[in-house]
Amino acid sequence: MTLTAHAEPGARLPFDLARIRRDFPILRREVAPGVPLIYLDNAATSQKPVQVIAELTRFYRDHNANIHRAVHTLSVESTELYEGARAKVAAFIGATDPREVIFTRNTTESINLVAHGWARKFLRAGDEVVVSEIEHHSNIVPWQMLRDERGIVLRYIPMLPDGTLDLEAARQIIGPKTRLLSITAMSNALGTIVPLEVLIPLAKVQGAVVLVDGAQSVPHLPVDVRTLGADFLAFSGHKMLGPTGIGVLWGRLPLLESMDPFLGGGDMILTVSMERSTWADVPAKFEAGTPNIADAIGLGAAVDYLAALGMDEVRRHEIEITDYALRRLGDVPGVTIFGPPDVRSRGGVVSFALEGVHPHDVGQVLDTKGVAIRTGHHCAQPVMTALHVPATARASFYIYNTVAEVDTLASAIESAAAFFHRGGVGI
Amino acid sequence: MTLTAHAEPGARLPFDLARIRRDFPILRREVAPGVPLIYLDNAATSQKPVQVIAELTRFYRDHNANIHRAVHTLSVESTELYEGARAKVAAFIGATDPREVIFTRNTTESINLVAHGWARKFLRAGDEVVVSEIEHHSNIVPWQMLRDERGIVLRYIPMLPDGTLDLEAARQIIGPKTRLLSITAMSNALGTIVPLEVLIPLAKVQGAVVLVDGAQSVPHLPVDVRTLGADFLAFSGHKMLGPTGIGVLWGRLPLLESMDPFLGGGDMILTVSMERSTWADVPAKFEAGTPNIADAIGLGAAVDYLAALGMDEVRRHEIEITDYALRRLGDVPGVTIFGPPDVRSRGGVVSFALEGVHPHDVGQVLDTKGVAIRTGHHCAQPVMTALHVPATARASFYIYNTVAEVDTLASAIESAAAFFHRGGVGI
Amino acid sequence: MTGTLLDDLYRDILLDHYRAPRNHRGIAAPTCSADGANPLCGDEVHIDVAVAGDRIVDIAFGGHGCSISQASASMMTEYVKGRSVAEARAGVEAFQQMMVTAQAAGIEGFDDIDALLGVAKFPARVKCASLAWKTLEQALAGEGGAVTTDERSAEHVRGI
Amino acid sequence: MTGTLLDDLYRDILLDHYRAPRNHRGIAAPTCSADGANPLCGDEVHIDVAVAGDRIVDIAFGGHGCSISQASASMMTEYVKGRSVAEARAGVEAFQQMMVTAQAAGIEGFDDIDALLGVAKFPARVKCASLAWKTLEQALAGEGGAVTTDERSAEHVRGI
Ligand SMILES: Cc1ncc(COP(=O)(O)O)c(C=O)c1O
Ligand SMILES: Cc1ncc(COP(=O)(O)O)c(C=O)c1O
Repeated sequence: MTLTAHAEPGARLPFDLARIRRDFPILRREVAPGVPLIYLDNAATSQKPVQVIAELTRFYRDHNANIHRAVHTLSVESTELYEGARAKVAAFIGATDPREVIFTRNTTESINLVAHGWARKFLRAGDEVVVSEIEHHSNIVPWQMLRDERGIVLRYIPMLPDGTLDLEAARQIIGPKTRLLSITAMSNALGTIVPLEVLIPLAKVQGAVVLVDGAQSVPHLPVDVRTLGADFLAFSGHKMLGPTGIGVLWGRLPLLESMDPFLGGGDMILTVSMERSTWADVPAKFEAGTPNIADAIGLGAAVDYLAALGMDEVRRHEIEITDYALRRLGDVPGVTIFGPPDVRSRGGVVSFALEGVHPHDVGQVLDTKGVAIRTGHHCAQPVMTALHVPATARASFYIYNTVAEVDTLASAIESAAAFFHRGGVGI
Repeated sequence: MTLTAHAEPGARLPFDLARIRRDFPILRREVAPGVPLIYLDNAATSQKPVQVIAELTRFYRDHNANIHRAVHTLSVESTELYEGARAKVAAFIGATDPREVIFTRNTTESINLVAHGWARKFLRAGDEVVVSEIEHHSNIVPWQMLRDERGIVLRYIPMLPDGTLDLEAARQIIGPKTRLLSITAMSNALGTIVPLEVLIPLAKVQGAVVLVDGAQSVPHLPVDVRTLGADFLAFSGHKMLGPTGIGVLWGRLPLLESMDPFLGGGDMILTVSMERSTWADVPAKFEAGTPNIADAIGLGAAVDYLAALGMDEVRRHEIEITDYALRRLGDVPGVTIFGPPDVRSRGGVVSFALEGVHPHDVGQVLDTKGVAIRTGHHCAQPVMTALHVPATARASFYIYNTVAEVDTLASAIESAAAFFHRGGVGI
Repeated sequence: MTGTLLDDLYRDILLDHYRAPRNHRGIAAPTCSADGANPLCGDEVHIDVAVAGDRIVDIAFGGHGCSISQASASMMTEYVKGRSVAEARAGVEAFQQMMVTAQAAGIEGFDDIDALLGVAKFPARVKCASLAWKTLEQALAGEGGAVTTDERSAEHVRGI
Repeated sequence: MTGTLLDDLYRDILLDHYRAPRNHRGIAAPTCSADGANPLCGDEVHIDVAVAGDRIVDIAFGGHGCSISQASASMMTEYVKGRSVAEARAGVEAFQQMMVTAQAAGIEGFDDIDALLGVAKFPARVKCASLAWKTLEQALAGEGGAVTTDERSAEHVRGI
């Protein structure tokens, strides 16, 4: 279809860091005169390549219309682009049927959709939902709300001091009462990669349904639902080069079909009379109202970009840079790094503390050097509680980051230490 | 704040149709060689001016970061832009406190948010929710779902044959059991402007809460929540020059504060422990997960654009063009126009039938002339049932439409009649 | 889209079926029947089939809709009448292929059908043309439930 | 943001209060107290106040947080100690004004406070500086509940 011909599908480009950086206009920005931006807050959200920005512009300038239900040219084009984006996203995660891809706002809405449409329908008081101690709040709060409303039991796989999960404990916790294992593939706070290949079979043996929070894995690791073994996969476009406001819930078709709709309104119905309504088929059943058409199409362009790089190359680059960062930051006096020591057990996330300096103050000093990191609890308060820290400083990497940027990060941390330890002079 | 200085707030521009049209790049498009686009599907979604498209690009090229929780420059800027957009939207509808503006995906989500957060908490079996027969499905289905789940009673104010509501019946239906009046300000299917100044007091006298579906009114009419008398107002950004994927629920602060949260996750919490969580204040309580930051900012730019034109000027232009269209289409043999005959009782929507030609076929022929209209039930099946038609053809106008375009519309309808009545030759 | 394209969609044979639909009536005692609807544009079709042995001895349709859905229903009835159930099923299959590939189905012995070839170029209208055929399939399956041609259904999301 | 700007934020007096906080302890029998938290960065503060008549005879704070929140708490205690409740309330008001206008509060007889003036230029840090003052307000209101400085609270969304 000519409308999506734009990026050559399947064409594989060499991983050329200089070329990649040129695709991201924001990387040419200075945060103050002479201070170039070094963006290391990728676990919060990624930057967007021109290809994605241009796709949004192109849509609004040339094709914009509401989708479905119309015969006019713009509407036909918009529908093709929107459904084409669904097909691209499906292909990206190995889903054979695009109907298994539901567009949501973000990971948070995707998880809530499962909590409302599936769990509220099928779980009873006493049924157990298993999560872990390293989950993002988005994979804790919906289950607490369900617990308070329906009396399900919420159980946590505990974290070990090195930021990995206690697999022995997991074997005890996942049992015959487990109806749902809802687990992150990678911790955004510590970078821990969770051994899903161990945990998912434990749940499957018990006949439980498995939801994987892929907010950090889909952007950074090769993910294929055909081998993952999960029933649902939730992720966010904005963390994988896509626009804000678009997320995905992938689910196995029979499960999606068995679920209740969530939001009611236009587009999710088959018929409406004053007395009763009937539901449209999946995926429309879960996409009530005018969807985020432009950003879905933008996500399609993001997925094209990542697919052209190859997710194994993305991972290779991140291992390289994270490995360097672990060594480089480990050498800075006063720095403690949290999370698994082995770079292969973590994604491109380095969470750390600087002795005697509050993370917030570290972040502030780094900002004056152009280095953007995140400080705080990273929406993972239970992790902070377990580490006995109020907050951490976190640098997180993506395809465009360089080892030179890690050097600047390291020396900026040294400056922060100097500033606060010696009295605020000479920075 | 320099970041939003962009459009001069408060500056009022003369309503210059030629200048306005230049702001909309899509209007220069041809749907086929030599066939320029005539976009008359504005009730479904509006086109976007360069100012809005550029604001999205600017955000992604210069400022993009996740909001809240970070000290780095981009995050501070993004937060200011996002909260600045909230303040703009609040000012646009006359809300004195920006916290009363909740960003959602669209009108549909806004209404569902009230159904989940307010109605599920405060309504009991037997309580009555009053809507009308001319509602969009988005203001019917959520209440049917609530009825089936909770046993509330759903009542409809009937439509009269001219597309207006039966106010006598409304006086009977709105009574002491009415807990919520959820009513559209303007029908998207017929253009009917609902006399809210009559209906809202009827509900208020009974102590009922009032939700206004402003999906069609906020883009096209001056709306001020200080005089509207409603408690909630729902609308969509994409119908008012803004991007897809962003909508608004305005609510009175005490009501919003009394409500349960809807989606659980990051950003809507105050504290999370493994045992329990506490909620953030309004509006964060209702904005779980990473919001649609860019599109909220884009909506801010759309609101700047409309405010600079002046909503009374927008309305004046639409009355002019609708008046012309009613007369012009009324003269085409075989055309029946639905809805109120008086142009002051309707928005810029003209729904019609062409004798002997199915609306779908009308739309198809019009498309070959570049004229984009919508055909179908317009997500208002009860209206179609009441009119005893399976579907209608609908032309709907906005700030950039001209009387010359209405002329083309009229002659295209004549061509369609000729094509189907005389046998498909000579079009 | 030009006038030529439009003529391609609304071929004379199609308009003829629309204006003078074949088998547009009911059957007093059908052996099976089914209803179909296109929720997005309001088209509705009802199909009655009379099967004797493995042969479709009579078929009729009712309902309302756009020219494409009505003409397609008319052609469908004309095509299957007198054929075996297996042939009818093969016809449904061939028709759906034709909508996907925009290539002549080569449904043997029935040339009118080629008038629907132009529809394949109009993604928004494929569901109109398909409605009657899907409903026939359902009727023959003896399920008798309601069929819909949701444009977000499998074919569409495959990006066709 | 340049080194100069940073020096503007982290003035020497501020860092001095951070390193050697005044009144960083508890009070055995406070007449009122309150807890405050900044959920987005994890800062926590606890404030004990001893009031006799209409005068604050003693005040102390605990908790943890960034340099700004700790220094601001220290200054706040130094400022209000010995003053009347009305003066303390006026001080809270003046401080909040200062964060909004980035103009010297002119809190009479307490110059250290001007060291917090630089914070007003850092929207993300205003909530750090405000935490202790808001918590004092709450303690004096005798509500004793938890205070938060959510950055999406009223001041912030007003676009400051
Ligand atoms: C009156 C009315 N209400 C609600 C809606 C639903 O809006 P959205 O699809 O943006 O949620 C519409 C849009 O068609 C409408 O016209
Ligand atoms: C592991 C994980 N889960 C869920 C989320 C929530 O994503 P979003 O805010 O896009 O809904 C995040 C993002 O921070 C995350 O890192």
